[in-house]
Amino acid sequence: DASDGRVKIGILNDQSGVYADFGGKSSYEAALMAVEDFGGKVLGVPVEVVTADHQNKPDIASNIARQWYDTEQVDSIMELTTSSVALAVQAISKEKKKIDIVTGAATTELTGKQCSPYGFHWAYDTHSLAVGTGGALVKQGGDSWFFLTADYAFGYSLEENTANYVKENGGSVVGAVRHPLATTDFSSFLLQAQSSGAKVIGLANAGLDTSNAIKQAAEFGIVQGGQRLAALLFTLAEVHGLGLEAAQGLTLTEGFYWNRNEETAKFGKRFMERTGKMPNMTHAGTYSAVLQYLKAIEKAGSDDADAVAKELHALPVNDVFAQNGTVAPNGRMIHDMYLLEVKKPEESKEPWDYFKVLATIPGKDAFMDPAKSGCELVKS
Amino acid sequence: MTTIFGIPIQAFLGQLLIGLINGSFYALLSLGLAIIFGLLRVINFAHGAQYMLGAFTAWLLLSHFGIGYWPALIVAPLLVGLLGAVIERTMLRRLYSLDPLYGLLFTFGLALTVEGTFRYLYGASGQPYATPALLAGGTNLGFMFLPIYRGWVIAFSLAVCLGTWLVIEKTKLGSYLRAATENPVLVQSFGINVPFLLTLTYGLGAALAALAGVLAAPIYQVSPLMGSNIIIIVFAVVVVGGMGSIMGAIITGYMLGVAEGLTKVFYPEASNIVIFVIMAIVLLIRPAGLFGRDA
Amino acid sequence: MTVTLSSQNGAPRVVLSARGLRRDFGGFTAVKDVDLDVHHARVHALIGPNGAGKTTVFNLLTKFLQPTHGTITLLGEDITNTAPDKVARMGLVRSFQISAVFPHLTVLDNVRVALQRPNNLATQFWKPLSALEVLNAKADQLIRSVGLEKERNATAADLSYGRKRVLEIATTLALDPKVLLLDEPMAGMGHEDVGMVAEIIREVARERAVLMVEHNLSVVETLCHHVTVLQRGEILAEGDYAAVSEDPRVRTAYMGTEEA
Amino acid sequence: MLDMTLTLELEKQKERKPVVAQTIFLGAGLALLLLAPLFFYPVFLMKILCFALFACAFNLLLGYTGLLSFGHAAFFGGAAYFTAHAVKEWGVPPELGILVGVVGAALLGAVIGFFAIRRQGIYFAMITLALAQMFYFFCLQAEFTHGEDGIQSVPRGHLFGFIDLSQSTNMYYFVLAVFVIGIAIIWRIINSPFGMILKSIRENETRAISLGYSVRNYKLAAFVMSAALTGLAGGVKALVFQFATLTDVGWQMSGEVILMTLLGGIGTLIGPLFGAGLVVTLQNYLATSEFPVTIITGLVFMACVLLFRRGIVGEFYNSRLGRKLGFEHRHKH
Amino acid sequence: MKPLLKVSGLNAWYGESHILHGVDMTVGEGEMVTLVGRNGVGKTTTLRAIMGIVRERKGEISFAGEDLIRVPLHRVAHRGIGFIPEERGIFSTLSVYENLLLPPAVAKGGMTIDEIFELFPNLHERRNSQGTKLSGGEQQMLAIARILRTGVRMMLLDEPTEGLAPVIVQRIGDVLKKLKERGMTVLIVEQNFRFASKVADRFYLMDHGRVAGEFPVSELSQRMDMLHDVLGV
Ligand SMILES: Nc1ncnc2c1ncn2[C@@H]1O[C@H](COP(=O)(O)OP(=O)(O)OP(=O)(O)O)[C@@H](O)[C@H]1O
Ligand SMILES: Nc1ncnc2c1ncn2[C@@H]1O[C@H](COP(=O)(O)OP(=O)(O)OP(=O)(O)O)[C@@H](O)[C@H]1O
Ligand SMILES: [Mg+2]
Ligand SMILES: [Mg+2]
Repeated sequence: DASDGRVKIGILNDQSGVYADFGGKSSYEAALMAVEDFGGKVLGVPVEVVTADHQNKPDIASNIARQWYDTEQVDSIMELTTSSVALAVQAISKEKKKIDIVTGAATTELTGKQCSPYGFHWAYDTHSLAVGTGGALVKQGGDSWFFLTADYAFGYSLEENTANYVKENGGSVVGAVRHPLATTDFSSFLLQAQSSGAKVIGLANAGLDTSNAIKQAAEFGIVQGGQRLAALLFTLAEVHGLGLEAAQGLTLTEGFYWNRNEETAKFGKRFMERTGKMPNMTHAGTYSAVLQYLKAIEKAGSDDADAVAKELHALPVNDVFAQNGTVAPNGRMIHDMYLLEVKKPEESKEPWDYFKVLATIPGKDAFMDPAKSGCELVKS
Repeated sequence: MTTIFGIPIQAFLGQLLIGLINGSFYALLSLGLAIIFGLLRVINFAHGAQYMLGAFTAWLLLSHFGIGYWPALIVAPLLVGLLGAVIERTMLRRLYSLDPLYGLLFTFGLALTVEGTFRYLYGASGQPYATPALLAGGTNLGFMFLPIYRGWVIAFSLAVCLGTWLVIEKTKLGSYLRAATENPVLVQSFGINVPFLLTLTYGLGAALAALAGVLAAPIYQVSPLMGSNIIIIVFAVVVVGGMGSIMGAIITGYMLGVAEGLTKVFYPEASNIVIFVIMAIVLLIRPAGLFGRDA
Repeated sequence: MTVTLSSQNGAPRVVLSARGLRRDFGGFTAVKDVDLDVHHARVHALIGPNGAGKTTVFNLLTKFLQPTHGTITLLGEDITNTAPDKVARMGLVRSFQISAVFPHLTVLDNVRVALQRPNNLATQFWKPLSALEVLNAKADQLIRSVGLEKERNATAADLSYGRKRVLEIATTLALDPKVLLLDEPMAGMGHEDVGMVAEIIREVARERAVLMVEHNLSVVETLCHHVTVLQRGEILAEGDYAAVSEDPRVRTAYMGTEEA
Repeated sequence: MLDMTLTLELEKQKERKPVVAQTIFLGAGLALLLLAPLFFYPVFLMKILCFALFACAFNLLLGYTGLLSFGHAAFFGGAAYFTAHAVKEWGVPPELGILVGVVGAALLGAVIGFFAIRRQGIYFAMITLALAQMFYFFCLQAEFTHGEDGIQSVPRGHLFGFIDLSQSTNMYYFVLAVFVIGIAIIWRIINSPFGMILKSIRENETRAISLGYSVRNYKLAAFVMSAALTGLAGGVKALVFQFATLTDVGWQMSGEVILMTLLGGIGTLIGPLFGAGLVVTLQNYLATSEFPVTIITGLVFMACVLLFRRGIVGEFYNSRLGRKLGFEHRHKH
Repeated sequence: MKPLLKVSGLNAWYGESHILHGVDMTVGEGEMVTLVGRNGVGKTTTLRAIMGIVRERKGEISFAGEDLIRVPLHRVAHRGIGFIPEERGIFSTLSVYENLLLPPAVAKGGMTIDEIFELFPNLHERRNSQGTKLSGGEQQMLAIARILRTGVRMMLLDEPTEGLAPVIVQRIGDVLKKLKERGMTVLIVEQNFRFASKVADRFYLMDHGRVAGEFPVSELSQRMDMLHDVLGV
């Protein structure tokens, strides 16, 4: 049974910085919804959710994490936007033997070299984004690529992963240009991409960089000129910020789209009522992570981390976010991803109706083979 | 095909032009920064925030009141300038008698507050702002596809820069302003209303930043962070140009825009730091900056 | 009064000399082909109308400005391309036209700062401040010699203008310079201080070379062995005071028609 | 040249009587720090100590030479990377790892300082900012920093081979010792013949040159010392948190340390300790509150500059009680 | 003679330090009055308080019948008073010419630029250089010249001859005499007696923030002993 008379979940993410839209306060709402949907109690004790803003600073995040674990009886921490934060908190959780479920960070390190028996990676990762957009687009004829890559590790790994899938599927990479982080003007790079004649321009960057690149691509008539833009990490929240006018025709991959079926739409509308916006894969992922965590506790009959981790590895995931999802030994939750295209303004029938689903990427294709992940837990 | 440094001359020309466009923003922003610094001895760290405010005001005007680009080009700088004037009147003014570092620290705090507030209210990912219909589309220059709006940015910013420079350097008002920064009390004893002049100056500087913001709105995402990204580069531009030199700020703005543009072709990884590298070299050779007078 | 003097003989010989000194500011030539010899144990006055280039000559000699042309020799060594702090370390020390003290240090500390370097106590960041107390005796001696003992522990900023000038002279003397350059040392001083400073300069010059700029002609007359008159950057006349003051060109250019 | 509340209280104190009271204060402070882990969360305390040392080292430059560096994050974050890399990749013991951080920061300080000291005042601030920004981009791209992931899971190791630092009490007393040593070094530098020359350079640079001091060398020396001590703080921080990331090299960090110093009292020896304590507590508190941190930080900044420029400790020194205790802080005009 | 400036019971402070303790003086229209006293007795402060640059002051200052205490600093000049500060106040960011043109004319009848350049040929020669690049003496000339243009009725001069070559001192004396013929009123703070005796009608002796004595120029030689005691001349 629950050790201290309650189960406490911490949602730790960026609530005031660059990733505030990506998850932020709304993720806390998502977690609350999951608790309510579960019934508010597990094993007869109340479930509490606390939240904090780590400001994208790993030291603040780890401070909070330690304090939560040590003095506030928090049982698990979720969301964890930004790789540096996620890795730092996962290390602490491992040391303290507590569960962490990452839905907000992309790095495959979490389930690779730095994996933890108590750490789980839920919504997406760089690998699945690469496979989704890279692999699937080639099949649709986008067989020559030019990359606009943010000049740091995240950008490289997105580019590298994607390029591999492009090549594996018979496509080719005709060029790439590395742009510095926080570039405001992409016109030079876009000009190079334009003159390369590639069919697809892959944007291996994130946040404002991606938005600006897309906006300026529209200005220089790139999509009208017949080239396709593929944003490798881009979600509903950012599309909303950019507007359909500039974003139309863009291809991207997400683990969730609210308007995909009736069930997702129902969830989306509920979420919308509480937060004023539709959920993206981070929000839905956090919902799913909380729900699954509670299911695991109930199944284990205890909130002891070892027991819960065992159940989390064993239980299939079936909820609004994932169907028949499974958790690999390295902590990776494997589920389907969706290749999406942004609608033209005239195609959008209602607010937030932004995507056409181009393809569903089966989980086993989307995520890395655990055996190849470099996680020591897999072999044992 | 003719090539220059191994790239086709056409691509080269295109990049040159693009550099000039970016330079327009650098020039406009460093102009305002140089004016405020030159006349108030305040390093206006809030300049980026005021640039962002300009863009946001344009966006708010459009989305809440249906006021379009052209009126916004006047109204937004006016509003931001007014806000600047109020801040100068009520707070900044008290710091003039102190070491200029306090001005820097105060405006730093101001920038944090303003950016934080907008991030809190509107999120960080940015808002769209459409190109005005009149300037939509582009022309094919032969060597590149030039969006008409970008051409407009170059022309308009050049006109604004020159106009401002003329006012400051060649009019009586300008000489009052310059004198007032050195010894406000004495200038006041000559019969000139210095406090009002200083308020006007800060307002003008803020308005110039806001103007750059409105110009930027259709090109970049209107986002609370747009200013903090660019401000540090603009600082470097002003240092290279020679702080306090208004013409220096303008010319260096365009020059470094072009230098950065060309770096993006030859060695894109370095394009973020090329301006800082130039700055280091300039400081070694001419510590006062390219156009600065020795202290 | 007692100022510690280095033990050199008192014979006049050239210690600082400039040949063909020239300085342009843009198109304007502030100093033109000036030859100057400053002698040991002599007080040498540099006078001339405002804007003649006197302060500029000082700046050139002390290397605060780089000459456009010409050479400067200090104690037989060419210092034309030497840095100003190095020049000071070689024994050429100046005062400024606008008083230069360390305003928020006490009088004692002002003098001690000047004494630190010659006594090798400037770079020790591991020693306590009390290490500087060995300098007190010498500092007090200097303070007494300029009549500042009452103000010993006062902050320099609180001193009146004239007292600041006196303090500046004390710090200059602390370096035991071989050549002193004084830019209008009496300007803005009360009448009583003028006499005292003149006395100090006379005393100091027994064993050192002094080059000073001064508009107070009675001081120049009584104190200086040799006068150089500068006009528009060029030497107009040279000689002792009597000779120079008789020169009609000097009278029209500088002194005026009547006894000023 | 600086119109700040920069004063050198300690050298003044010597001639005043209430040394006893001050010794009691000092002793009480130390006792509090020794007992603190009984009442507060150790990691939180260690964080405060690291930042306090950082702020004190920064203050060595600002408060005592009048140079406002807007790039000190480069030394702090840089040292964190160097230490973390040395400890994790080369497997050196923690004390050696910290030394690597200190030396690295000092070298970096020498390079940045070489350029920056050519100018004064705000020019100096801007140049340090720009150069530190260059270093930031370098860290972003360099292989060994692992980009935005940072260097994670840095082992704390065994101090001198036998004190297990993974124990949080051991670690705390180690950090406290480093802090006290760091402060002692700073105190010694300020109150030394060298410190005296620094002061005089701040007061009147031209005069210092004419007295034969090679001002540039002195400034550079002060800059490097400040960088090295900042590196000490950064290196220790990397061990405390067991990672080094980009946050510590960003310019926001440089802004934060200025805030801490300003809040505590520029030119006071222990002011930055209070400033750091306050800022860290505030950040921790606001992390779980409704209100965004940046807004509060910005407002605190503005309020500080407008209303109490002397900072907490400076204001205390200037208060009646402070004056009685002989802490009087002369205010300049 | 009709009084133009009348100061009575003027007190002034710098922060906590009380500098002027009830200064009384009158300057008649067209009169030239010199204020003498030791270093630091408050001469400069008196001028600055009249001008309104020192704001912490009490007492009466009436100029042409109007009380100046309530007039904001930037309006005082427009009443017809020009101030030339001790430290000259030349602007480094302005050229010599711009410095000269800076103070707005407050009334008709000021000197023209040509007249000024005739008076100070140095300034003409250096008119395009940066203000503070002038030599000390040239800066003093510029400071005086600047006010002559504006057409003020009264000038407050703080040690105008400090650091000037004797010829220039003479020339300034001539200028002042010429101005006096035109009806200019002047209040000068001056250390140089020889100069003052040539231009002044009357002397005020200041001590400890008060006026300690007053005498016309004709009595100067008789008073020399007393001055010697007070000033150490
Ligand atoms: N840095 C500079 N740039 C341009 N001109 C200068 C500079 N310094 C001095 N001058 C000019 O050089 C001339 C000589 O100036 P200097 O200060 O040497 O005169 P001075 O003989 O000391 O006069 P004074 O007795 O008035 O102090 C002046 O006309 C001055 O305007
Ligand atoms: N800004 C100031 N703050 C505080 N005290 C000041 C200030 N200016 C002057 N004082 C003090 O006021 C007193 C009078 O100064 P003032 O300048 O009026 O003297 P003065 O008679 O003009 O002397 P001098 O002949 O040296 O110019 C002096 O004791 C001086 O130290
Ligand atoms: Mg001179
Ligand atoms: Mg005076």
